[in-house]
Amino acid sequence: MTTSDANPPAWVKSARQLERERQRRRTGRRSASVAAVSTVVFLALVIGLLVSSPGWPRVRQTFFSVGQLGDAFPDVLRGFWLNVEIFLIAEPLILGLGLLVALARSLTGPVFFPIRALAVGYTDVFRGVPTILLVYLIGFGVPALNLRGVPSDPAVLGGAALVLSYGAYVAEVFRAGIDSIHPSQRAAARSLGLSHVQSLRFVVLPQAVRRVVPPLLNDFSSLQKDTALVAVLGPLEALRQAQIHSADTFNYTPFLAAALLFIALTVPLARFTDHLAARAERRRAPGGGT
Amino acid sequence: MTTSDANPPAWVKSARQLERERQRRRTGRRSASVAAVSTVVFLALVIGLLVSSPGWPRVRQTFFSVGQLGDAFPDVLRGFWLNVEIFLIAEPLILGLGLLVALARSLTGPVFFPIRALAVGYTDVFRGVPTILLVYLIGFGVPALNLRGVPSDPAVLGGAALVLSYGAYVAEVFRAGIDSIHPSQRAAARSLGLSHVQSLRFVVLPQAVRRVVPPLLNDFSSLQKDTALVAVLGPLEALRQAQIHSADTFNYTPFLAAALLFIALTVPLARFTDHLAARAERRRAPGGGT
Amino acid sequence: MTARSDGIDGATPRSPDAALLRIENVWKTYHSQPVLRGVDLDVAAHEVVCLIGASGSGKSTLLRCVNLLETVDDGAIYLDGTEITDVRADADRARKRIGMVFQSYNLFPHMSVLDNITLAPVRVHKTPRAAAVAQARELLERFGLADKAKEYPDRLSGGQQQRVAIVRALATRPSLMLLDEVTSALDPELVTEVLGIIRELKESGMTMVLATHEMGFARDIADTVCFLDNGVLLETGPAEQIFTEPREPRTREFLQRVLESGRI
Amino acid sequence: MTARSDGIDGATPRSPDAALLRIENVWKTYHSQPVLRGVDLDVAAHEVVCLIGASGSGKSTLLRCVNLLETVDDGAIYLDGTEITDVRADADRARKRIGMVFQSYNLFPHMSVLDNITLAPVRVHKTPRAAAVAQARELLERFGLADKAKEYPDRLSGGQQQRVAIVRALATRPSLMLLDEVTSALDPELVTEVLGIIRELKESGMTMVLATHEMGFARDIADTVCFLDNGVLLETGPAEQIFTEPREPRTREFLQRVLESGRI
Amino acid sequence: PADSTGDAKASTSATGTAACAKDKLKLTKPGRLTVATDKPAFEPWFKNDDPSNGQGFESAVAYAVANRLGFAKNEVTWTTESFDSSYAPGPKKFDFDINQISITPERRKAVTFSDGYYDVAQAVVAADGGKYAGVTSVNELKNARIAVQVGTTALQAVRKQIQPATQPQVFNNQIDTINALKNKQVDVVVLDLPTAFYVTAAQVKNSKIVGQLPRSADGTEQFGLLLQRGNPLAGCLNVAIGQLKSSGELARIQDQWLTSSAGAAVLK
Ligand SMILES: Nc1ncnc2c1ncn2[C@@H]1O[C@H](COP(=O)(O)OP(=O)(O)OP(=O)(O)O)[C@@H](O)[C@H]1O
Ligand SMILES: Nc1ncnc2c1ncn2[C@@H]1O[C@H](COP(=O)(O)OP(=O)(O)OP(=O)(O)O)[C@@H](O)[C@H]1O
Ligand SMILES: [Mg+2]
Ligand SMILES: [Mg+2]
Repeated sequence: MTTSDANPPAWVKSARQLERERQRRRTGRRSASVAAVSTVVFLALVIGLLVSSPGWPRVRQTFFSVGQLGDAFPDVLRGFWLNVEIFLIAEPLILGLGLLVALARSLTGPVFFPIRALAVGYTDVFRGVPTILLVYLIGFGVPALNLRGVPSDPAVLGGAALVLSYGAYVAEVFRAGIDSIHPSQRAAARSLGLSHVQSLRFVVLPQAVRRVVPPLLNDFSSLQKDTALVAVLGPLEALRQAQIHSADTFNYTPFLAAALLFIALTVPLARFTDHLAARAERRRAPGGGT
Repeated sequence: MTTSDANPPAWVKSARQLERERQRRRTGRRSASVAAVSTVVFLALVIGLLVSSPGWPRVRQTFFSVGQLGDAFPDVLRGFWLNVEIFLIAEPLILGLGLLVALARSLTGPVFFPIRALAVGYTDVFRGVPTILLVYLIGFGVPALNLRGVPSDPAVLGGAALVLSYGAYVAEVFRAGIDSIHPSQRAAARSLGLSHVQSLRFVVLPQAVRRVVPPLLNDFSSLQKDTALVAVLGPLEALRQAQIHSADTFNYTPFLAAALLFIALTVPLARFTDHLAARAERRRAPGGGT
Repeated sequence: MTARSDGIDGATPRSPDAALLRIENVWKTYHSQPVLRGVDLDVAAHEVVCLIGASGSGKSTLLRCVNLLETVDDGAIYLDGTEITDVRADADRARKRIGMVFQSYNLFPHMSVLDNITLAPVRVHKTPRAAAVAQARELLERFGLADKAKEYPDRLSGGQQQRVAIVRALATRPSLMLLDEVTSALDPELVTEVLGIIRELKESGMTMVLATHEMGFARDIADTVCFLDNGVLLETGPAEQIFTEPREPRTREFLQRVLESGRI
Repeated sequence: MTARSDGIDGATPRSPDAALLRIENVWKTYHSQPVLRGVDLDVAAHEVVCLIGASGSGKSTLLRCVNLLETVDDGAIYLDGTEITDVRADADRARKRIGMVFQSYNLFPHMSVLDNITLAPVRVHKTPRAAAVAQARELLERFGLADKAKEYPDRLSGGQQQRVAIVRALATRPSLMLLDEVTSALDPELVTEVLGIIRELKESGMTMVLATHEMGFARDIADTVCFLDNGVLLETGPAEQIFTEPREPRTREFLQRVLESGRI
Repeated sequence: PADSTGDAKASTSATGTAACAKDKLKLTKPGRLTVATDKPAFEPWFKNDDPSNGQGFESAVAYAVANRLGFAKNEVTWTTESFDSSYAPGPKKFDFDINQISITPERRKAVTFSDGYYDVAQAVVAADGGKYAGVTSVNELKNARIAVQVGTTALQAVRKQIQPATQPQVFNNQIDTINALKNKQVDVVVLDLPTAFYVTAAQVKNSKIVGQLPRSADGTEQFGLLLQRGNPLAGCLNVAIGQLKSSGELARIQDQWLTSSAGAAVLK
């Protein structure tokens, strides 16, 4: 600004504004109470209906038994570390693979047709094939091939199947993000002399990734739960431990223990991405550029 | 344009341009062949390695037996209709629920806090809970409640569990789309006199939905495959049929039949959305607004 | 309340000779940084007001406040005697009567030019589609865009986009138009045309508030010119007076620099 | 080949007195609709060329072709004697030496103003970050934006955004600057300032091609003015000649209308 | 011939407990006995994945029990019930489920079991000529990679009696368990003895039963019929099973469909 701040009038809130704010607070409080009360009533109704139903004691006993939860928890937790481990190793690989495939798909020009076709074929097939089949195919098929030097640890093979399957999903998410960046952004980057790769890296991808964080998180939490699929290859992860306890006792509560653990992982992640989104939002306040 | 088209020079392609196009075609052809050849070689290598491995005959027999495929196919196909049915009924419900929750989450102002909290709680919990537990809880728990007027068909209950689970995922996808629309678009809509709901309906959502088509399609194809989870409640859908055949014959090929059916559903969907995306892209050619 | 609001209750309709738009002591802050500082302004029906001032002085913000896209932090805005900043007022009803054109066009990229224009008439004003289309085509014709009706905004040049934005706002037949630097992206030939159209609109009784950097344009079209300086409405007066004998030294200084830039 | 390309091979460096930028018979079509029709233009080093013409006449498209953001459909463009439209030429190397400012700013919304400006110096020209930041701050200071270095683009007013875009292009120290209606969103005070900066740039030896609707500005800054009409470069000449005694009737007509709009 | 004896015994029992008269029973479908099992149904418990053919041990037991209760073969309906859903709370769509389900005290809290109709022993299967083919004691299995199927009591038997150094691997179903053995992803498989005989004879070439696990301290493991919790039908089923046992008919069925366990030595 070049204007000098000579004699700026001081702001003393007018009586009107004070009255307005009072009124806003009042109606705000009123609507907030209405909303809160109706929400609470709604929840109470649902819960009441549930609890008062004739079968509730049996259902509570079968799905929400505190004793069973306590009994199963240590085993389920032990299994859960395997899920976390597979997740932590698979996720970076998935992100890398997904990004590569997304970039391959967004290559233009007839020259890249075969690579594009490969990428398209990959996403099509691997999103279509049930993950469980992939786990079987890799978990039982690869050891059966009798190849030397190929790992045979079921957790590793199961993890590889997950990477292949989720790579296809994540690739599509990234592609959506990349496509949603207006071409003028890339034009601006290229005009500054940035190469194709640099434009992607510094201009397109940072914006694209931010836009797709919620769907990515979707795939994260799906993956977290699908780490349970490696159980078909034998390892004792959380859901399998729950299943064993459930079969032993004919009670489904152990699954609840697994669910609580999975939720305990998803919620902080969700809050973290909300925080990121809110920060990005603050940067583009509506006042300026419009 | 107000300019008259007086005396427009006619365009005869110059010798330079013709030479340039020849050269472009030539290098284009060359690079295209290089790319094609390397892709083919890569694929051939992978396949060759596979086929020449000592265990290949056994793997082929176990996973890719033509005879088994033929035997299992009719049953798997019969089961597949159930998957398609559940999918077709669940998907619209999921889209509706997801949209509602996404809109609830994007409400601003302290008044809406309880609704927002409810929506946040829903997405957090239902993305965290393993879908299989939800299927158990609803498929076994709801009939056990002995409530009158509540359906007890396992396909319906399983479908309801899928709706609740995927509703949370789709809500997050929609939210990403809504958040990615610049606030100035909403400002423009409001300034024309459109109400909040109208702005959403005519301006924000159409753009948001287009942006999230690929991640939505991800959730579609996940859902397609997770319709298999209702099998734990008893109905004989495709994967279950495959499993039965597989157990009969100690051969995994029947799963391949299921996979082929799922792929047959996913690929046309994927091509269709690609087509939509390409059309949207053509509308925002880089030339104009930049 | 400011001294100006002498006994007038916002909810009661006022005498017809009163201002169509009355801005009273409007304050607006962003992150406790004041951007508008107690702006007072009356715009009579059929009047054309130009807001001039340096970049960042708050012109766009003032227009956004009038259109209720921002909540004012103090003060009041009346449209036709009704306080539209009232807590209980229906913002959509007020906006229906106000047309706005944005500095950055804000066209809807997923709709053709024609759909952009007919959206509000059809959805908000319930005009039959055929009538809305006919009117839109007529307006497009007048702005030299007849052949672009089926195009999508991203394919148009900057000037073409801004013209579509103007047409879109006009199509709702507002009784007050807010125009934020509408001519900045137009080529000079079209400025003449738009000027003609705005004059035409004015003659047809349209009330307008324009933010502009085009002094020649302002001098030509405005009944009243307001000079905004760092959020303060420093000087208001007839166009001729402001441009020839400004009272405030800041205004003189500003116009001096503008003169040097060759835009007056 | 046009008659002009007499024996000059694009790949051979030419004598130093030749044009820094040479545009030869450039054609560009969109969907078989010609937008540029055989444009020929020479820009000498240290020369400032203004493109004028109606909206949609192809000014932006020509600038985009020079910066290789569009592939020409015929003809050639030489920078410093090297054909940059050659099939084998490295587009990035050419662009490194050309700065461009867009009509719609195209700032990177995820980066602060400072990061927008230092991106290319640091990543493309390998300037040490500290030096790049110092230079950026200096430029921001000169453009009255010193306090906005840490802001994000969406929070700036339109004029502020455009100034940042100019600074960003300048920061790569290009030998040719392409400016697409850079002053359209600036307030008159800043136009003077930018004008000053452009004159300064010119004196420091910068070659510039500007598309503009500001005739006063064009007359003041340009060595050569080109009138584009519907994709045809209808008339080229010294600014004074074009504005006072244009040869073509279309040019005269255009300027007549501009005169009426009060922008000259 | 079995029919005549069956009828005679049934009539005596009916006089003993009048509540078990065919028309007094509260059934899922009146007048019919609804029996559930999983699909696919494996040999030697069923044959050709068709429970209604009366072939295979459990199919034959089900028909024998039905017969004792006075149901003719065509009055028995078979329905599919997966193991996971057999113990879901709420009303059941079968009268009893016969699916190699072991009776345990914990499970009794959720469902009602009939008396046991088969004494189960767990057997260890290994690759013929492999490292564990000649094992004679449980101790030698401590370092083996062991596979079991989920939901079976084999897992507890392994944990209690072998106490292996590494966690046993738990597979979804029999086919995955067997494939893991074939692929050499595990060294031995633990499963119930009848299945083990079938696996080694028909399913995995070059495999053999190494031996049976010794009976655990807390009593013999038995398969029972599974009923809705509190279903009074259990009493009548117990009467019928008691009669089958005392008449020697159950032993005859067992001899007909299951290989004698004498062929597998008990591990020390
Ligand atoms: N949402 C926002 N958050 C923070 N600051 C804002 C926001 N919107 C506007 N501002 C600041 O408010 C001031 C006034 O902005 P405004 O857009 O009203 O100026 P203007 O007079 O229209 O300028 P121009 O002529 O450049 O368009 C500027 O300094 C701007 O940076
Ligand atoms: N990608 C595109 N697809 C189709 N038409 C295009 C495209 N880009 C530009 N055009 C058309 O080409 C013509 C020239 O556009 P250009 O942007 O070069 O005009 P301009 O002279 O810069 O106009 P203005 O002064 O309004 O910026 C216009 O009619 C425009 O609609
Ligand atoms: Mg502004
Ligand atoms: Mg342009």
